[in-house]
Amino acid sequence: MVEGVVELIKGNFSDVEIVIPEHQEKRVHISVEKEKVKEIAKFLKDNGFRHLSFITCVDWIDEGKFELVYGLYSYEEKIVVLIKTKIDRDNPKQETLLPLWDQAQTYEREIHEMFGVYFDGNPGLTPFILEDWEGIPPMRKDFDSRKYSQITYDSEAK
Amino acid sequence: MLESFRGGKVARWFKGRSMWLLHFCTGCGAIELPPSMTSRYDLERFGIIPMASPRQADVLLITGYLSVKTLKRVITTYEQMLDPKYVIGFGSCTINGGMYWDSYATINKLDYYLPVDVYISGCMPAPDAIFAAFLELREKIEKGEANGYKLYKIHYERYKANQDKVFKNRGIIEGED
Amino acid sequence: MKTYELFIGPQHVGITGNFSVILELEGNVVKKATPNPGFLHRGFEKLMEMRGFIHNVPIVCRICVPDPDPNEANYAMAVEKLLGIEPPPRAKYIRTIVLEFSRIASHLFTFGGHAGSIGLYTIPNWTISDRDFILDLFEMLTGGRVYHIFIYPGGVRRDLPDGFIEKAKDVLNYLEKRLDDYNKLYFDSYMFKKRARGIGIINKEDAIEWGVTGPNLRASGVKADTRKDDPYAAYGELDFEIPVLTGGDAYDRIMIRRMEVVESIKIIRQALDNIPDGPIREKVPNPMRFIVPPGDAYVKVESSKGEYGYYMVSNGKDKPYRVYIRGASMTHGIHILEKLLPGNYLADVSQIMFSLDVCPPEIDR
Amino acid sequence: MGIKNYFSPVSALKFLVKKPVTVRVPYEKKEPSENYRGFHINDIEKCIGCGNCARICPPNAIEMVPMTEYPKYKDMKVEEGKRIKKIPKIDYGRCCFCALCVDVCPSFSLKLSRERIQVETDKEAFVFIANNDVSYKDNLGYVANEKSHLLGLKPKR
Repeated sequence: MVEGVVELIKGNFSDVEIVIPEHQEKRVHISVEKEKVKEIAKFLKDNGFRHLSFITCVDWIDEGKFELVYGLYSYEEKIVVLIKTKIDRDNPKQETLLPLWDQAQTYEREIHEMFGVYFDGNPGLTPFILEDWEGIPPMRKDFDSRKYSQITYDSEAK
Repeated sequence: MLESFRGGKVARWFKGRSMWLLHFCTGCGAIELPPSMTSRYDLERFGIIPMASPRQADVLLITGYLSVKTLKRVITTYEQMLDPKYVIGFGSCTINGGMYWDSYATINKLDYYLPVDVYISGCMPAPDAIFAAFLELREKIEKGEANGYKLYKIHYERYKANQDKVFKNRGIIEGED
Repeated sequence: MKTYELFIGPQHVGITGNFSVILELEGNVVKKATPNPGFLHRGFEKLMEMRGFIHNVPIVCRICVPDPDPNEANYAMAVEKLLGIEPPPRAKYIRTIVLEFSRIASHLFTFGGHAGSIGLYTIPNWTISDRDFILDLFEMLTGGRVYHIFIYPGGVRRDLPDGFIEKAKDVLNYLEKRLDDYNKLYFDSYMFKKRARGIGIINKEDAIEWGVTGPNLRASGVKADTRKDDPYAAYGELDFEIPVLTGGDAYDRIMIRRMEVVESIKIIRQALDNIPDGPIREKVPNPMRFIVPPGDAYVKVESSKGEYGYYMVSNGKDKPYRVYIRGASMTHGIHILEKLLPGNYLADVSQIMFSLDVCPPEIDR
Repeated sequence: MGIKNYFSPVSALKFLVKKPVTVRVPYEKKEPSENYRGFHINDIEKCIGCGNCARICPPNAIEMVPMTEYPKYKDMKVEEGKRIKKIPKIDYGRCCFCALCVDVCPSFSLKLSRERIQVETDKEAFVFIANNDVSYKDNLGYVANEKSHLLGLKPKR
């Protein structure tokens, strides 16, 4: 159960901030330092959390930080653990999870294209969804999609 | 010979009754095509059959929104189709952008890039609206008014300019960096 | 033998939706496959950040077209988790009915697609016109054929119209009888077994390792279903089994979907019989200024394609700060195809894709 | 594989004698459902011009225009200093037929009809002021009721 997972993590990792969100069962949110992500992900993978559900990125533009969120799921415990870490927004670099999970490639490629985060150790950060996009990564908060569409596609707000 | 018989009326009559559809689902409206083509609504009663290759198709359906990546393929597909060819704009996204009017990835007004013969309203037009569109196109063909493909040749520079505006420096807002 | 490149491009009869795979072929054996998505990209996550919470309700169901209701349920549940409210019991039952009907409709669509890709053209005509009876039910309940815009944060938007329960039961009986007709022409047909058996095998270990979810995972022998492991809507109160097969090939992936249609019919009948009375919507903030307390939540739903999850972050304002949509086809359409297609014949490429039920709008969003 | 399932497709011949599923659409009309979400109908007298529908509209399809733009009230005399009431003008090049506008209309004047076919060649014909002088004004489809109204108001009989 959720308590078991919390004990498991607390026992092996010291400076990890664990949050059990209210109104949500079977969810554990943990925040770690940027360097510890791969280590804790490997530890969780060996303890049953073998399904990498997703990797995503949240752009906290006011704090000048990107927050990477890794979703792991265990088929035995039936619990989702979200590993969260904050990386610097101007020079976003993070170690890849490719050696642990192959399909991390898809998620990291998308985050690289949409946010501009560079995953060192991941060879395949090629364009994924957008084609010959020259502007700033579109999912960043400072890219104004409405203004771009008004200029390029001549759309008008009513 | 048939073209000139009775001023081409007879040829146009046959053209209206054998509109072959290109099997290209460009947007989300394409999910209403299988129900219209299979046995529940059966477009084939009007001689409308989905064709795999643009060489044998007459009608290009732009079924809903059109992302820029698809627009590039749609233009090459449209230019591969043989005259006379027609374009039907499906749903609100082809008229004025629909729900994605402020998205950086989808175009707003289809007729900036392709000559459109018939528009259908609906956020995903139902199969009977699709039938009404094909019947309207058939009347236009019979009357000889459906000549969007001629306009494409006449105003090719304008269409090309609009298309290049979308494909060049993607993602850079003029005036900014 | 010289290898050559072949684009199974966005315009292709055997492609589910608008998706392209670049194949490197030697003769007609696939050597290397690189999927190329992005043709249906509308930037949903960017659009949702520019719209209020209630303005997003109609836009979410446009993400995955054959199976739109898991999006609505996910979005509504994510907002409810952040608000800390629970929909009333009657709304939970109505949501279950809508989700299960959407699953049957999507599975019928997949049967049509897969049978079409191996040449049995009668089956698409049958399954897609039978699916239309479900769309008529949706039209009666919600007012819309494909996009229902019906599941609203806090509950549902309308109550069951009178006469809906009887009509729904007729459609279910009709569908059950139709499954026997499909057996004769498709599920038990010699051609289907010869073409689909042993193609695109995913064994149990690889399935978990590569992140396969949903019916494709249960076809490889792993018993995992979000409706049982992390129950939502009214699934906790209904009893149904989770079918599991162990072959892991295209044949088992289609047969597992057939068993799921039978289970879904059973679920809907139970839900229709003992649906409780009562309100259909919890008290929610005013739609014009819908403020959600700050926080983040990950919710997931068992869609007909796999695990469908929403990760929503709110910063206390009236617009979602960030919504990430984890489509089930994110792994099935890109990573699994890269691993599965090499070694197969060109004719089996679209069949494998239909058996995995790859839904390209989920990848591009 | 056995002979039985080799010849099993023959059983499909029984459909030659059964009634076809096809709805012959232009000749047989397919009736939309009772609460179908079709084109808008607005009772301009009852409408109070509050703009709720324009604010809630997700694709930004509704624009509030002065009442005098509608031909029937074009030469309506306006006392000085009194504002002209604004009524919704709907652009079907944007509308997604979600009926959220109907569910937040405080005066219950905006409804959706069951009419869904509009085929045009020029785009401007898709923008029109919702009124109730259209031919399909009695063919009501999605109408807000007490349960579906999002502001929790009750329709006044």
